[in-house]
Amino acid sequence: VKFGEYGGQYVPEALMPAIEELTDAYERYVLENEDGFMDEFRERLRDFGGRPTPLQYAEHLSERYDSEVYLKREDLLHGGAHKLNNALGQVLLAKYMGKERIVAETGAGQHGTATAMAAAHLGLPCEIYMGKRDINRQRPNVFRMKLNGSEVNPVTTGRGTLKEAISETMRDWATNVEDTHYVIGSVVGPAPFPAMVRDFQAVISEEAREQAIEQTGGVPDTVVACAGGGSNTMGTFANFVDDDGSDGGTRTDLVAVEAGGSSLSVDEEAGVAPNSASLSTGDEGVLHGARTKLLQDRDGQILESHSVSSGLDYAGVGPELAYLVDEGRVRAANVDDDAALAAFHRLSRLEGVIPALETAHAFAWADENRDELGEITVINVSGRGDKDLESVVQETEERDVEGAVDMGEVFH
Amino acid sequence: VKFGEYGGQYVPEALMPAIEELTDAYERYVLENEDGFMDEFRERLRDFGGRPTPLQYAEHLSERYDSEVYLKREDLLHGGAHKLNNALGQVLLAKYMGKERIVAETGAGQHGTATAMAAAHLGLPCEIYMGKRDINRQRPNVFRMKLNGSEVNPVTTGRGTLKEAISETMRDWATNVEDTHYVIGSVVGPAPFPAMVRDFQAVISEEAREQAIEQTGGVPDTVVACAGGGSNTMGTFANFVDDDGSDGGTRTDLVAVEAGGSSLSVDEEAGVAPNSASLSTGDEGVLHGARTKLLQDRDGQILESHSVSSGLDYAGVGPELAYLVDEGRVRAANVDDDAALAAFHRLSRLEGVIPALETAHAFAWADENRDELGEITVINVSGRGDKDLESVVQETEERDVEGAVDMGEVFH
Amino acid sequence: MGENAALKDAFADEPAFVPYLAAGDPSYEASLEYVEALERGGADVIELGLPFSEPIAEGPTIQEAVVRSLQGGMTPERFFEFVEDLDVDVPLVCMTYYNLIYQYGDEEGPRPFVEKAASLGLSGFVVPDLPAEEAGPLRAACDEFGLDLVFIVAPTTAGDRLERIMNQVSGYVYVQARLGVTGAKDDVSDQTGASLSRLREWDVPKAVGFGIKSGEHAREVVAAGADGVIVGSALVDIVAEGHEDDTPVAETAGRLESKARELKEGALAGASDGDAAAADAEEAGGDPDDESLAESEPT
Amino acid sequence: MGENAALKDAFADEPAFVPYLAAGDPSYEASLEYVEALERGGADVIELGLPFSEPIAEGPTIQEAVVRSLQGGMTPERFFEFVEDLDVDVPLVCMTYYNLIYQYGDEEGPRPFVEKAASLGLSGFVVPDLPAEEAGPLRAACDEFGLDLVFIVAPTTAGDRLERIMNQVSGYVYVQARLGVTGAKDDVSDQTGASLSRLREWDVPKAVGFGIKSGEHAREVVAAGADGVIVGSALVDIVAEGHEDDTPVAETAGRLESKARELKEGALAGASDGDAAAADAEEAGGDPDDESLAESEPT
Repeated sequence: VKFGEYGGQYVPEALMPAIEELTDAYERYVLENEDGFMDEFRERLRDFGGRPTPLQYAEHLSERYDSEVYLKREDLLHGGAHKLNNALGQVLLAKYMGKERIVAETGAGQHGTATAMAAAHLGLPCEIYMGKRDINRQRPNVFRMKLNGSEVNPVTTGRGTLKEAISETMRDWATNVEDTHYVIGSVVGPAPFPAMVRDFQAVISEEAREQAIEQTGGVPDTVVACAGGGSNTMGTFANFVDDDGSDGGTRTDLVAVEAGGSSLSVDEEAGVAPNSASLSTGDEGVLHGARTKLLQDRDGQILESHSVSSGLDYAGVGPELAYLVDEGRVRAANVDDDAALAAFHRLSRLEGVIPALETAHAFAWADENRDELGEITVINVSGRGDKDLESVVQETEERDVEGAVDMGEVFH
Repeated sequence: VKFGEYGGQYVPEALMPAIEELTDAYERYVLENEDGFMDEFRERLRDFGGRPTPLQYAEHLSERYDSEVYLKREDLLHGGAHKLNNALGQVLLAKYMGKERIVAETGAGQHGTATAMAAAHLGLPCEIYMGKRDINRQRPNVFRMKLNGSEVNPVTTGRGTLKEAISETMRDWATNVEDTHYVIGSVVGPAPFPAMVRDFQAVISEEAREQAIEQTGGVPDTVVACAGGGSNTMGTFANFVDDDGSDGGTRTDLVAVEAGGSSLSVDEEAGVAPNSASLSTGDEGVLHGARTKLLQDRDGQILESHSVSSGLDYAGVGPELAYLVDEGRVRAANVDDDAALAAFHRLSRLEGVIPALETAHAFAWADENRDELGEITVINVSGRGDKDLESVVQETEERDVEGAVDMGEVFH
Repeated sequence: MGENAALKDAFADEPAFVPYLAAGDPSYEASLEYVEALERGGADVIELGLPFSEPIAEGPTIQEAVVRSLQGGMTPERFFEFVEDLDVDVPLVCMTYYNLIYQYGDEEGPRPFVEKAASLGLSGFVVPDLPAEEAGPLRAACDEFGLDLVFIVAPTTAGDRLERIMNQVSGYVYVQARLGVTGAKDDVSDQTGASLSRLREWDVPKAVGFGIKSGEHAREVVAAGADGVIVGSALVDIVAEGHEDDTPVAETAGRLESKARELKEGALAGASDGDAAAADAEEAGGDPDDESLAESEPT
Repeated sequence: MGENAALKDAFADEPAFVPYLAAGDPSYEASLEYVEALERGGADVIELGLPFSEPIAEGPTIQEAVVRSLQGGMTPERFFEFVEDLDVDVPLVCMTYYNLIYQYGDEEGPRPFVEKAASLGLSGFVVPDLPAEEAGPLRAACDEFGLDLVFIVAPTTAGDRLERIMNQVSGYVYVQARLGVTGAKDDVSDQTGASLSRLREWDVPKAVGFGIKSGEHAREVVAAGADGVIVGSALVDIVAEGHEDDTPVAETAGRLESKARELKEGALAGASDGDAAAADAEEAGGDPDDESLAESEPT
C-alpha cells in the first residue's frame, strides 16, 4: 500500500473497514479479474467510452520540434477527457461490491461529469460534491452532471474549491460508508485508491505503447503528460516505467508537467502558493489520506494552490508520482500560466486539436524544451478544451499571449 | 448527378467549371481511390478523428422499449459530431485538387468547427461564413473556429442564419472559384456534393452495419437518424438502403426524423414555417443548387424554417433523401420541440450520453413509436449536447418538459 | 430554336444599353417610374428583376433591392401586373431564379410562367441559377412561346461548356466581366477582352455586365468589342439612395434617367473608339481582338 | 506501552466529562477563558483542538471553529503557548491532524511535537486521520515521553481492526457513537450500546462522543455503559453564538460553564441509572450489556 515512504491510509477510523473492503475488492476484481470484472470494464470502456483512442501523428508540431510528435487522444474519450477511464472502473467496481450509492468530489467538474456519466450508464444514484465557487465558475459541467441524473451538492466551506470538496466527500463517505462508494478522481487518497486509479488509467499507456511500437517501430524516447493530482500522468506513464533502459533498450524519458501558475514562490502569510507544482516545489506531508508531496506552510497547514487550469489546481499529488520523482524515474517540470495559454492557442491553430488548459501545460513544456525531445515523443492530450473556451478568451484578453488570435472582434 | 427528378446543378455559370472539376476529382479520388486518396482519408479519420466510433448497447432504453437498442456513437468523433467525416474528406480532396483556400458556411457552428479543425489539421487557410445572429447565439463554436485559425465572416443579410450563410458562401466561391474549394456541410447543394458528402458520411453505416452483425448476428430491423440537411441521415442509411428485403433477408426500416418545431402549419403571410420538416411537409423546388423538397410558399419563395435545434433548422433537405422518401425506402417522420427536449433529458439521465438537440429528435421518435421498433434498433447519436446546454436550460425553464431536472436550483 | 426578334434587333444598329432594376423596388408605384425613366435615358432592353428570397448570384446592392421589393409585396402575380402597367416600348427581359419560374401555375415546370410572360409581351429570361445543363425545360417552353433565353458566360466558361451554352442561347449572351457577384467592384476587368474574344465566332449579341458603373466603363467595354452593356448595381444604388434619403420619386427618376444617358453615351463613344482601334489595328496588320482591354483604351 | 496515569485516573471514580474546544476560537484570550470555564463546569479531561486547514473528520460546527481559530493566528507554536498560559488542573489531550504533528520541528516525524507536548504537561493525543495502521511512529514517540494515544473506535470497527486498535490505545478509547462527522445529529445513536458491548473485554476507559448535546444525552450514554462522554459541537455552538452576537467573553464563558455542568451532571445521573439497571438486570438474570440503549433508559 506504499510507494517508498509515500502513500498509506491516513483516514478516520470509520472509513478503514470500507477501505479494507475496497482493498479486497480491488485485489479480487481488478488484479485477479474475478467474475470477469476487467473484461466487462474493458468492454464498457470500448463501447461506452470509445476506446481505443488514437495515437495521432502531429505533422505540424513534428516539423516545429524536429521530433516525431504523437498525440495520445484522450480528448476523444466520452466526456472529453481521460477521467472516464477511472470513473467507469470505480462505479463498476462499486456495483460488483454491491454498493448502492456513489459519491464523488469534483473541482473543475471533469471528474464529476465522468462519474455522473458512469453512474447513469450503470444505473447507480450519484451525488457530487463541488465547491460553491467552482459551481459558479463551471456552469456547463454542473448542467452535465445534473442532466445525467446526479445530485450536485454545493460545498460552502473554505474557499469553496476542490480541496474543500474532497474533505466534504470524505465526510459523506464516513457517514454513509456501508452502502456508499466514494469515487476518488485521481491517483490520490488512501490506499488502495492511488494504485487502483492508476490501474484504471493505465489503459492510456497500454494502448499508447502498443500504438507507438506499431506506428514507429519502438517505444518512444519521450513521454509527456500534465500533472495535477496525477491520474492522466500515471495512466500515461504506467506502462513505460519499466522502459528504463535497464535491458539495454530505450530509456523512455517521462516528464510530468505541473502548473507553475503565476510564480513558484509562496506567500506563507496569506497561505497561498500561486502555483500547483507540488512535485517540483512541495514537501512531504499528509493530506486526504496519503503521505505525499504537498504545498504547505512550515507548520503543515495546506496552502491554497493556483493554476489558470482548474483541473491542475490542487495542493497535493499522487504518492506514486512523488515516489517516481524521488527515484529519478519521472522528471518533474513545470510551466507557467502564460506558457500554457500560448500552448493552448498553438495546438489549436497548428493541429486542429483544442486541448484542455490542463493538457496545454504538457505542450508548453515541449515547446520550451524542444531540445530535450527525443526522436519519438508522445504527448498525452488528456482532455479537450471546450470547457475552457470562456476562460481562455478572458485570460487571453487580459494578457499578451504569444500567437493568440483576437477572439472578440467577430462579435463587435 | 440526379436522384430521380431530384438533385442537379442549379448554380451560377461561373461555378459550373469548378463543379465539373470537382465532379472529376470526386470520381477519380473518391470513387476510384486515385493516389490512395481514400486510404489517406480513412487513416486520418482513424488517427485524427477517432474512428471507428462504437456501436453501444443501450441497456436502459432497451428495457424501456423492449427492443435491443444500439447507439452509433458519432458524438465521440473529434469535434463532437459526425460533421468531421465530411469536412475532413472535402478538405483533403481540396488539397489533392491543389486548392489553396477553403470556405464553408455554418449555421449552429458544427460544420464550421469541423471544417476549421480539418483545415488546421491539413494546413489550409479557411474562412467560414456564419449569420450574425447565429454568431451571437453560438459563441463557443465561434471561439473554436477562430482558435483553429479560421476566419469567421459574419453574414448580415436576411435573418442572419444558415440560409443566408450558404448563399453568401456561394457568392465567395463564385468570386474565388479558381483557387478555392467550398466545403458544403450537408448532402445538399449541386451535384456532386450530395453524393460526395454521402460517401464521406457513409462510414457511419459501413461501421454500424458491420458492428451490428458482429454484435447481434444480423442487420438491424430499424435504423433511426435525425434529418435536417440530411448528412448524418444519409451517412447512417447509406449501407442499409440495399437491406430492403428483396433478397429475402431483413428489410431494415429506415426512419428519418425531422424537426416538427412548434407546429407543422405554415404562416405564408409571415413567410415562416415553424418547423424544419421539409421531407414531411415540403414541396419540390430548387434551392442552393439542387432540386429537392423545400419549405416554400405557393410562389416558390423560401420560408424561414424553425427548430429548437439550430442544426436541423433548414428549409431544404438532401435530394437523395427526398428521392428515397418518394420511393418508399426511407420513412419521413417528425417530432416537435417539446418531444425533442424530453428525449434530450431522457437519454442523458438513462444512459449517461448527453445528445445534441438534433440527435434528440431521433430518440424522441423512438420513444413515441416504440411499438414500431423491431427486435434490433440502431439510433445514430449524431452529436453530443455540450453545445446545447445553455439553450436546453433556457428552453426547459420556459416549458413543462417531461422528466426534466430543475437545472437552476444549484446556483441559487 | 425559337427566337424573339425584338432582343436581337435591339443590338442591331448600335451598342445596346441594358439596364437592370428589381421590379417593385422600393415600391410598386415608384418602381414603375424608375423603369420608365431608364427608357427615357436610352435603354435599348430592360432587365426586370423578379425577386427571389435566396439570390445567390447577387452582391449586397441587389440583395438589398430584393429585400425591399419583397417587403413591398412583390410576387410573381404582381410582377406580371407590373409588366402590364409599365409604359415602355423597349423589350423586357425577366431576370429571376429558377424556383419562381418552376413553381408558377398548377403544373410542375416552367411552361405556365413562360406562357404568361409571353402573353404580356416579355421578350425573354435571364436565370442566374440555371446553367445550360438544367435549362432544357425552360428552353423548350421559350421555344414554344417564342421567347429568348439569355445565358451567362463566365470568365471560367470554356471549351465544351461554352459550346453547350452558345448552342442554347438566344436574344443575347450575358458576358460576365469578372468572377464574383453583381456589383462587386467598380473597375472594369481586363478579363472582358479575353471573354469576348472566345465568343467571337458566335453570331449572337454579346452584352457585358458585372461592375460597369460609369459611362467611361461602358465606353471601355464596348471599345473592347461588346455589343452592349448591362448595368444593374450602379442604378440600384440610385434607387437605394433615394429610398434612404426620402428623395421624391420624380427626382430619383431624373437621376436614373441621367445615369442611363451617361451609360448609353459611354457605350456609343466606345463604339467609335472600337471602330478607330480596329482601323488602327488593321493598318498595323494586327488583330484587335487579341489585344488586352487596357491596350485598346484610347491613348 | 507507555502511559500517562492522569488520563486513566480521570475516569477512575465516576463517569468522566470530556469537553472539546478548538484552541484560539475565536481569539486567543477568549479561548483561554472558555477552556478554563469548562474546568469550572466539571470537566475531567479537556480535548484541546489544534486546528488543521483540512479537518476531514469534522462537521460544519467544528469546521467553522477551525476557520475562526486559524484566522485568529493559531499555529502549533501558539498552541503550545496557549497550553502554557492555560490555568487548569485537569489533564489536556491535544486533538489535531497528523500533518501538523508530522511537520513540527526540524526532523521528519512526530517526535519533536510529542517532546514539546510532554514538556508542557499535555497528557496525550487524539488524531482523527491516523488509524492504527499508520500510528507506529507517533505511538513510539508517545511511549518515549510517557503520553497517551487515544484511538477512535467507529461503529464499523470490528474483528482484527478492533484488536489492532485496542492493543495500541492508551488513556481512553474514543467510542464514536455513530457514523458520520462530529456534531451531525442531536439524538443519541442506538449503535452506542452495541459499540460498548464489543469493547467490554478491554480494560480501558470508554468515552463516547459524536452527537452528545445535552445532559439527557450524557445520561443515556453513561447509562448504556460508557465511562465518560466527549462533547464538542454543543460547546463550540456556544462559542460561535457568542462570537456572532458579540456577547461579552465572560457571559459566554458562563454559558459554557453551565452547559458543562449540565453535561457532567447528566453523566453522573447516567451512572446511577446504569447501576440501577444493572441491579434490575441482575435480578432478572439478564445481561445488561446486551440490551439496547433504548431499553436501558429509565422508564
